[in-house]
Amino acid sequence: MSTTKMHAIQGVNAALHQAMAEDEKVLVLGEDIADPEGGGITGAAQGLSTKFGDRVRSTPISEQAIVGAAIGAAMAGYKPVAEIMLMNFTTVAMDMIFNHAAKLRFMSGGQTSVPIVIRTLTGAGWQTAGQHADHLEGWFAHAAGIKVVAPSSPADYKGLMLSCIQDPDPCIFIESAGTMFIPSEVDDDQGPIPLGKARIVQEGTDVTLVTWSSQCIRAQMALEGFAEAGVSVELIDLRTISPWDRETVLASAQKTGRVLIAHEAVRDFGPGAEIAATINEELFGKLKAPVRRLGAPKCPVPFAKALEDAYIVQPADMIAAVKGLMS
Amino acid sequence: MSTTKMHAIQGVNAALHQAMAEDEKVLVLGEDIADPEGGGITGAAQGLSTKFGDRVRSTPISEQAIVGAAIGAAMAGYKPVAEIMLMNFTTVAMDMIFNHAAKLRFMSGGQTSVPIVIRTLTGAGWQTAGQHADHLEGWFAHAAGIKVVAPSSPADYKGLMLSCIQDPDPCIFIESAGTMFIPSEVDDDQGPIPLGKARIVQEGTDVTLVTWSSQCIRAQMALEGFAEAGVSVELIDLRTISPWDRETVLASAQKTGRVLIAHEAVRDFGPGAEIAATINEELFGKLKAPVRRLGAPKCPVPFAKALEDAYIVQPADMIAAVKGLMS
Amino acid sequence: MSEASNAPQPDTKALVDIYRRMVRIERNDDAILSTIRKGRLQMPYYSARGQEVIPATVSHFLTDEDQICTIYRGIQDMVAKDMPLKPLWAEIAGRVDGTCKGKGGPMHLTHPETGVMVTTGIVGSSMPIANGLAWAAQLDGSKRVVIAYFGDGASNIGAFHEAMNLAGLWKLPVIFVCPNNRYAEHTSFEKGTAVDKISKRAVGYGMPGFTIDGNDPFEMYAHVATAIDRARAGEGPTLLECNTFRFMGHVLGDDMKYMPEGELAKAKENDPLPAFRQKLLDDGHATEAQLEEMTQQIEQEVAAAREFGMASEVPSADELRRDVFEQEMSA
Amino acid sequence: MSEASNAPQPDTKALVDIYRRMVRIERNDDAILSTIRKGRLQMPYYSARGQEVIPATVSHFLTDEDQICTIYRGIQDMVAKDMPLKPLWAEIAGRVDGTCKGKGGPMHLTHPETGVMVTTGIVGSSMPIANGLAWAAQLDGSKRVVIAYFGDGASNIGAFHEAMNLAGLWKLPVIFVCPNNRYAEHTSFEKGTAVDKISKRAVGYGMPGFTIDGNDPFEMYAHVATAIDRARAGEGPTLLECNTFRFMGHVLGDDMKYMPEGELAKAKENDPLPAFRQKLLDDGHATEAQLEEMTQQIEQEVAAAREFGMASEVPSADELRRDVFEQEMSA
Ligand SMILES: Cc1ncc(C[n+]2csc(CCOP(=O)(O)OP(=O)(O)O)c2C)c(N)n1
Ligand SMILES: Cc1ncc(C[n+]2csc(CCOP(=O)(O)OP(=O)(O)O)c2C)c(N)n1
Ligand SMILES: [Mg+2]
Ligand SMILES: [Mg+2]
Repeated sequence: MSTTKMHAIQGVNAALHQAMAEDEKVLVLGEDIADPEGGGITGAAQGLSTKFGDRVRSTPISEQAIVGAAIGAAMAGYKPVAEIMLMNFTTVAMDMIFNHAAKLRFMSGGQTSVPIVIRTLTGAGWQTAGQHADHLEGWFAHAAGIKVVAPSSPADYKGLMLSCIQDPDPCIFIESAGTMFIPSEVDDDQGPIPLGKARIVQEGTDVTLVTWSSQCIRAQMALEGFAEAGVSVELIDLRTISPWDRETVLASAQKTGRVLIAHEAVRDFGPGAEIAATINEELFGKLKAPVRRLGAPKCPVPFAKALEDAYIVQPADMIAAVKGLMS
Repeated sequence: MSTTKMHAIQGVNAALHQAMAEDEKVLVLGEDIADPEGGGITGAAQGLSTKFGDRVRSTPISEQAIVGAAIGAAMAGYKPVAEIMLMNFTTVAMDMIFNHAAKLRFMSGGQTSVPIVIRTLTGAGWQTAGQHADHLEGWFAHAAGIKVVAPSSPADYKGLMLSCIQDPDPCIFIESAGTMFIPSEVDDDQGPIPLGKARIVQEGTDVTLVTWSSQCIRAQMALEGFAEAGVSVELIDLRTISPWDRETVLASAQKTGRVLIAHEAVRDFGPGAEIAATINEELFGKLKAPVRRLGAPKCPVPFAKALEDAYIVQPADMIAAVKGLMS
Repeated sequence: MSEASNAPQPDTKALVDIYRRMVRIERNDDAILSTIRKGRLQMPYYSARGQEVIPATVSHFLTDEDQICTIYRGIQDMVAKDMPLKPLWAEIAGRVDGTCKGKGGPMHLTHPETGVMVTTGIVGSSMPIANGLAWAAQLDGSKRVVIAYFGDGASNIGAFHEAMNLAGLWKLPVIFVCPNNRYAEHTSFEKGTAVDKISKRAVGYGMPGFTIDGNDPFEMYAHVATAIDRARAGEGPTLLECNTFRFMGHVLGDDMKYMPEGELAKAKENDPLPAFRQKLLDDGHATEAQLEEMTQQIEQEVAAAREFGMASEVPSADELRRDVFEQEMSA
Repeated sequence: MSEASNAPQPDTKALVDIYRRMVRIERNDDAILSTIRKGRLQMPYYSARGQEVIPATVSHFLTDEDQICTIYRGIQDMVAKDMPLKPLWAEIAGRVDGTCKGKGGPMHLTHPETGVMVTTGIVGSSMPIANGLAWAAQLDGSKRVVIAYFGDGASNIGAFHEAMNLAGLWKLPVIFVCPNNRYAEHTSFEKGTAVDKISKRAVGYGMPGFTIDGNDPFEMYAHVATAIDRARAGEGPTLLECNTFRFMGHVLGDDMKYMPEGELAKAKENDPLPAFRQKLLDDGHATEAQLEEMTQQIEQEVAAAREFGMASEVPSADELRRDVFEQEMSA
């Protein structure tokens, strides 16, 4: 099988090209998204408008109008993929996402549906400071009626995007800075990867490390450190945050008896809490150590490089936490 | 000491009157908030504009402009209390709340501050269906830089509102339908009640029940049922969700060894998860049963009365869960 | 804004059709009010009594293919669009035979078969979604149009602005219909809006905008006809501000104390229903007997719908797991 | 929009002051660009090269009491307002002596002492907050005014609309200053905006609106003078759309491929700095020597500031616990 080495965003681009070619109902919209404007902030949509014309539209800076247009078109049979340039800007479209996209199927008793994908970029590491880097997957995971997907590898970017587009319900697809730098081989015929299924990146027996998105990349950077410390870590990339793959996580936790959860989002009231609470509930008395969580401190993302580095959970923090679980 | 019997909203009203009289920097704004318009949807601001004139302003239906005006005035030395009529409408002002109000102190390195209070009504029970009743305290508790307060008793409504107004940082103050119906005596000189401190509603030895807002009221409706089942329940009203009173909760959990958390918000990825995860982490091996959580199912708030009743965690659900913890 | 004499004029058939829709709205509204007052329905009810001309005239021009997005005060828009009343009543009663199986209720009534796509409780939100439906129509190469209903108060919220700009820019086949009933909850138009006519905002979006007497079926007819022609011809959106009044206040139970003395009484003098009825008779478009028969038929339809709705079953709690996603959630 | 002959006219002192502010902006911008290019600063940088006249003229009328809310492309607005450059440089370098202790960075620079209240990275958000500062001025009975800077692209977002309406309604002492540089990131004004002039939107908010040549200090002077007088007199807000161009594209590194051939070159022919310099000399407002001396002083100030900023210390991780709330968070 032939493969191509690509970056995360190229995975998205490949998925969009494939989906638009296969299904003429797929639309793409967002700020700067058409080719004359560069195919979006990361170029994820490059080539689409040239190939698919009017099905790809650059928009004004009007996130409510963008998501609203996507919702309406979706209700009329289209499958729009809307880019909200950065995740912090979902806050100006939150009514459309939370009160409408996510609820219309239920509120209409199943008469209407909103098969949209909202692609959005985020993540610390680029010194973009307080308003451009928050990981808000916890908010969306708390909301009913929307799926939350946060890939880490180029292949997953492609395969999960294909699934999001095919999905009959709204999905938010998080593209994080920390996942953008390491290219890897992707099967040329990489197809959809099912939503709600985690990926075991490395098997292990001592500690289960649950991560996703940028922290799965950082966890991979810590793998050597785990080995050096003599700890066998089972690394899980959750891939879909909501609905999350309880079975895979619980099976691993049952096997290892020790769990660390690491995400880029703020730790307090963050998505890791749900996973920790569930593991504790389901495996009460069967764990060898308390479930630990690593996440950002409860402050806005800082600008200064030194502060930004301290803000992000680093591979070293994971190594220390894993050692802590063993002692 | 003289007391007055009052409802929750009267507690808010009393606090607003007192704060505006004591501090001329306190402002009140929101839709319909002035007396000619009725003092707000619940009448919480009644009498204020008549007494304090231009310091109280009815606004257009422009939640971003409302919160923005509050932020700016706060940065210039005022203490605005803004009403966002219903909590679901915070979604249209989420940028102002999350990216600005909550972050400006940090992003400015402490040069500016945003001492605002956002009052907002929510809660199921009035058959207002999918877009008018969500409990979103979990979102705000996940955000850095904003305090989240959710009282249950009329006295707490007054005392916590006084504290929110005095607080040097932004607070969101949640007024929930389920707390609106049972009047109780409030000291006429009820002063500020500290933020971040829980209230032990009833002491007990078998099970710790952590609740707040409407579910603290429903928990009180279950007290007899707990007693009938022969379970001694320690009922905690958390009052402030962020920052939450870890000490009180952990001390109680340590004492009873069994914890149930009940909130009106959706259970999945909800605020109860943080509390459960923390208790498990801190009291690993010391609990007699897994920490259990009760919350709404993961669906929008339904309209039909029967569905709405099934959606809300009821006193009977708490009684069943408490019994489950004992067996 | 008065029209030139070459403006589209309604014929007898059109006038009677508009009147029929008005009566259907009013009789249905009356039945809802009395059922709530008898304690047989629990729901927050936002009557549009007094505003009938607007959706009646708009709907006269619409087919089932054409779509509307409306608001909590939107039952008149659905009834005008000939949405069947039985599932409407079952829905407001919260029953399984409701359009939304009782899950949505009056504030989220939906009925795609007759083009009722969205009913929203969030001020301003009907407009961005209407754009999307109109975008689909445009992409389909279809002639269908979309109506976005919204209130005067909603014209001050951000979603209005973003939606108007996008519609103007993309020349979407959408008509923004604003019944300006002078109040947003308890706040008067003047206290919330920095301009005397909402239609003046249209210029900022490159689209035509008109302020119309929304209680005058003739003026409404002319403007709606033009706007719909424009939209169907691919020439883009129009903003219609239709002046009117809500006779029942914001929500049932509203004491309307916030209104100046006499304002309501004066507005009621301009009740469009009796006036239009008289006009039809005076100008020989219909006879008393015809209108009486029409009214009776409608009353029967409403009565049957009410009976159907109230007799329908209460949904089971399992419904909470259905329609969250296409795939049912596990128990 | 050209002004009548009785429009306010700048005298020599005013002209030289405006020019000084322009040079301060440009010299500082140049230093930032070269420092980044040398790899000595890491930051996303949104140069406003080409737009200098706008903040220079606006700031000429402002005192330290007057306040501004600006955007990511806002350093020129601060420099024009005579914010001290040392803490500015320390901030963009992410150091402890920065205005924000290195926490905010270039996109959130703040300096209340000189009235720089908010710098925001969220399009449109400067406006609602500026209203609040202006509301405070109004309540204080003060004569201070607030400037809300925002881009042409921002005029299509909801916050613009809500803020404009509230300001018009409450007659707030705020001036909405929009450098229309024809692009929002890579999307042209025409592709994003359904109207040819943003100033036309002012009518929808009951406030005056003007489209000005933002590269012409004389035209700017007249309009800003009038708008500020109006605001100080309690007569309410004004919208000033100031046509200009961003010579460096959106963010440093922008290849500007999205621009039509020749557009940038043509815009650069209209570079306001050399043109205004020549005008000052031609009309005898200043001599070469005077302007040279002014420029040198500014260059020295910038160089010292850069040195100061780069020499300042890196903040410690403890800072993450400070300034979240007034009370420090526990470790
Ligand atoms: C975003 C938002 N803010 C506030 C409300 C509360 N609210 C419901 S109806 C209403 C008044 C709307 O007035 P208008 O747009 O004139 O419509 P009308 O009710 O007069 O038909 C308000 C403020 C809401 N539903 N959504
Ligand atoms: C709500 C929001 N949406 C999108 C962005 C991304 N963004 C940053 S700058 C920009 C363009 C703004 O253009 P304009 O308002 O014309 O200002 P200019 O950059 O030209 O000065 C965009 C889309 C943002 N920061 N905030
Ligand atoms: Mg109205
Ligand atoms: Mg621009």
